[in-house]
Amino acid sequence: MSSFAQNQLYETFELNIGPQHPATHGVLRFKVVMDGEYIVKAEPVLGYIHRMHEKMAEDRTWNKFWPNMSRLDYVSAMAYTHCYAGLVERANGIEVPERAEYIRVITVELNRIQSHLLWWGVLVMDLGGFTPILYAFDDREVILDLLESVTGSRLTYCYFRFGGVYNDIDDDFITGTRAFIKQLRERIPMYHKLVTGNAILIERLEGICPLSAEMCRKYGATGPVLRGSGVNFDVRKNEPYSAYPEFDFDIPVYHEGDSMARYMVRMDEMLQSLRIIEQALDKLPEGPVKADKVPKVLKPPAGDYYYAVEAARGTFSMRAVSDGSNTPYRIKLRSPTYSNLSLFEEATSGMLLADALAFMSSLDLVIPEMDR
Amino acid sequence: MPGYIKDIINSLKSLAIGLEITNREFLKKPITLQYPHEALKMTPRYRGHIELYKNPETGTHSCISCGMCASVCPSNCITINSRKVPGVKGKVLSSYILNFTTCSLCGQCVENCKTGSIGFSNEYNLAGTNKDDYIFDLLKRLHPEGIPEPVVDPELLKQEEEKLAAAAQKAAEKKAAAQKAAEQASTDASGEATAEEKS
Amino acid sequence: MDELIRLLSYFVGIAAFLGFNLAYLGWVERKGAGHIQRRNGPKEVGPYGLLQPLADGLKLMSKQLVVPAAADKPLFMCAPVLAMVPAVLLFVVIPFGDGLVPRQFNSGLLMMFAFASVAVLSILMAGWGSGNKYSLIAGTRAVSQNIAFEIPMLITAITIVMITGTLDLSEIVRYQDGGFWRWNIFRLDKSILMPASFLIFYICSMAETNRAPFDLGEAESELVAGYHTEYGGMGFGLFMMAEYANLVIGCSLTTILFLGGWQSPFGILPDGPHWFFLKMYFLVWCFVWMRWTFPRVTLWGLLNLSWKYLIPFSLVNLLLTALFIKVF
Amino acid sequence: MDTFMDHETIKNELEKLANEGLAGAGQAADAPGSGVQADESDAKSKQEGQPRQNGLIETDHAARGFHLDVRISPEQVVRAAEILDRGGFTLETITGVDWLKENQFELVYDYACTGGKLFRAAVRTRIDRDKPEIATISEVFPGANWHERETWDFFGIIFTGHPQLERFLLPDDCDFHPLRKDFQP
Repeated sequence: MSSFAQNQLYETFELNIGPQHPATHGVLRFKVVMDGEYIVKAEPVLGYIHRMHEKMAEDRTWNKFWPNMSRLDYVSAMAYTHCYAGLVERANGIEVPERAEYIRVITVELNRIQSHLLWWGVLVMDLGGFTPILYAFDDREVILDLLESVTGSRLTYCYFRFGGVYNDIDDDFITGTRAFIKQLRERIPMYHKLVTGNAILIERLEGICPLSAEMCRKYGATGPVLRGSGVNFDVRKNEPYSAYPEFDFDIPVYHEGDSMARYMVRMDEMLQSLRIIEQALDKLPEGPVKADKVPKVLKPPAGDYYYAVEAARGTFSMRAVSDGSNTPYRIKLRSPTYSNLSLFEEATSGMLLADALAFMSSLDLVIPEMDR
Repeated sequence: MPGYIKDIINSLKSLAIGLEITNREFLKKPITLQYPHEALKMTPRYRGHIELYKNPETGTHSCISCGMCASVCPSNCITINSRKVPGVKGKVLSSYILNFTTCSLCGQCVENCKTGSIGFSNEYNLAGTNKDDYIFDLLKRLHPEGIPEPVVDPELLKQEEEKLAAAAQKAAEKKAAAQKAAEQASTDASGEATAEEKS
Repeated sequence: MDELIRLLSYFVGIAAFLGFNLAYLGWVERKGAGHIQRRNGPKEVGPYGLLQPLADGLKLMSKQLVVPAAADKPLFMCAPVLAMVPAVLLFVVIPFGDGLVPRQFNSGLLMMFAFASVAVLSILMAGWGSGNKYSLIAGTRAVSQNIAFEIPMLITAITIVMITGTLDLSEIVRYQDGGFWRWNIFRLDKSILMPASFLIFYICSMAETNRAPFDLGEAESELVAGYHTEYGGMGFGLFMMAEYANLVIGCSLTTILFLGGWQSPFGILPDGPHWFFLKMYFLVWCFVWMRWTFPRVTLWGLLNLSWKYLIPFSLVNLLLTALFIKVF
Repeated sequence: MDTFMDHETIKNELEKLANEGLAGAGQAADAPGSGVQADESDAKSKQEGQPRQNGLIETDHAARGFHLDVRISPEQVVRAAEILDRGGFTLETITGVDWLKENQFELVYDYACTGGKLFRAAVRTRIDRDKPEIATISEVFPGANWHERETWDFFGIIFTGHPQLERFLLPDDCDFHPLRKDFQP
């Protein structure tokens, strides 16, 4: 297949996919050199929604950077705000009450499930099946309603605060979440029957673009992409943060490395997230949801701080450089899909266009997060 | 060959299962709402734009114009104008301008309000054709019929008047002294100007 | 003179039938998709959204026809019309009932296949004429797809011709009278693979009409909108209508060849066009149902399906039928 | 995976590399004898405005978020990357920091070991602000390609030998480097 595509005797042509294209989920562009239906070279072109968050951080106080964090990855914003909360709490040595950590875990995991549901629907839509996304949205809507009842927003949450969360969860939320756990556990087998078992989908995903663990390592791929290639790495387990060490959950790992493996990792992760939420609700401690002694003006000691969380798309980490003043000297946002997409060019050379786009969907891209 | 046949049968089976599921969903009732005709109730914690709360005791807001909300706002969308009214303790809010076009609904203003005089509204279906429609004066929104005059405390007014009178007297004395000094030195004019300004 | 009046009345009848179908199949599809996805579908325009097709039609007609600068203008303008012409022409030979056929041909089946092949030309013209790379890829895809699926379709049709011994569509239906066990799909005495060959023919007609899951020519997530990317207004509208017309034709042909046309399933019940429409619309509904259930296949998957599964099966079926006819 | 070096060996090799840089730069006289220092002294030297000397610091993961802080000379980054590559590390990101007062750019390479036990190492180096050039490590880690392009985009640091040092997140026609501290919008 690939030898045919790389044969220079054949004429090639250039195709611009994006920045406005139904498959790129936003404003991503690919400069593709094609040989008929085969891709010779597909170069991603980024920056169409670049907003320079890192510069924005430098001219505002630590507190004022909150809204930016939820505008990176608007699909699973909660994990990103979690990272920022953790980073600044680490830098300032703020202790977070246990109940607040539990609430954080519950909301982050709900958000992760929501993100995976959206990805699942969108993946199948990219493969031409239009119905599953609406089923996924049916379930996703429940999560958004639950999160809205706590955080007040549906997408760009600004719920976490240094030393805790904005407000406490109530009984309605707890009962609603429990009901949702039951509902989704019944729905996921239906999803598998409708989509995973489908012969056409298997043909579209199985064996498509297998990524080796070594390639993932060289490119710094993380998250479900890495776990689909057989590497058991999840920040929640390997570098436990927040209240995660207190929960019993598994990290789904598949060794095939193809699109199907990435698909299965995410599908299994939803069930694991449900387990985490269930345990967190069972063990939810009483107490305050916010530390009492959080100074109004934060002045972390000079130095470097690093914090990593497992977002829905991989390891999201932040590096803050403080010079001891009340504004960050430098904040670096390391977004997972940026690294995940960087292997696209190498991985898709010699592939069919349709397969390459299926592969791109299996990477689960969110463009604003990549472009920052 | 048996594998070939098995493949076909399995594929057809998986497709039939899919058809069966969509058929089952087809027979169920739609779950969507016809939005303009019917709408969901917003949760009490829903974050719309901010709104001044009416204090039932005083019949008006309890904002003391401390400017905390404006200073914590990441997008600088709050502008507070206040004035001093004789006989009223503290400053009186004359307008509370919210530029909702830049607001990111983070809620830090509400969190940092000491008097609890602002909160989120439940309004979600804002729509307009003009950018200026979203520059709200929250005070006017609170009192669309007209902003009531602040209640003057007569005792405080008396005290203030006395204080003012005393200050005026003091200033006059100072001025006189300064004039005297100026006459004596007849050089520095700027000192006079500042004294005048103070009075 | 009588013949002229007959033809004219049929012409009006077909136009009405076609217009009604093209408008309301769109409505059925949208409503069906809506309910499969647990939505309402069109609802606001008229009761149950029944006036929606009218509103859509008015909108499409009022839109400006934009010809891209890089387009090959004659081809670009011809393509939608050419897509529509064979679709309309083919209704001339379809027997809706006994004697209820606009023009009696003794080689109706042949005409069917001859004109159905023209449709692919219009897609290629649209693809090339648009001057858009996406459209071009879509055009070439559609051609390879149509060629790949015409072969098993033809072989299966030949099987039927061998059984019935005629190319006349009315005669083929008449051959299947007397109950559903006499329909070609259940004629296991002619070949034990008859149900499979019905499936092959049905899948092929689905692929021939470029409908999901075989909509490679307009694969949205890959090729934006495929060959009609550059079309707006009635240019797009004609392609849409041609798709639905082809849908009706494909299902009609399947009904005629395999499901006994206007014949009732039981000898006791009277025959008539209502049986034809019942069967045909059931097949149409299955198209809609499948479209909203399955993801799209790739080009390779599609060609694999044709060359690895459909063609061998239809060939085996052909040989079996020949054997059965000779032996029994 | 099992062919990778363990973390202890990596640490030793990095330490050797960092100390070698000390000798090479002629700073051996005032450098601490062993590379392993306490965390506080690092913060202290920074507060005093003194750039840290080359060397290796084991940091407290709970307080800082990474285990190893290695300061090396600019010409050693490729060798450091090779060592970490042999250790099965992955490149998380490359960060630039503009120290305007000292007229230097700092480059921080964040490495993490994703196979087995987690281990995060930050490799940092400083280059002259007037001559911002450093060798690319995209030969060792192809993933560094995009990170280096981004750093060039934001800071104007030239990565010599980089295959495609073009504007990436910013528009092709812009002529500034926004994350420099003296950048005026």
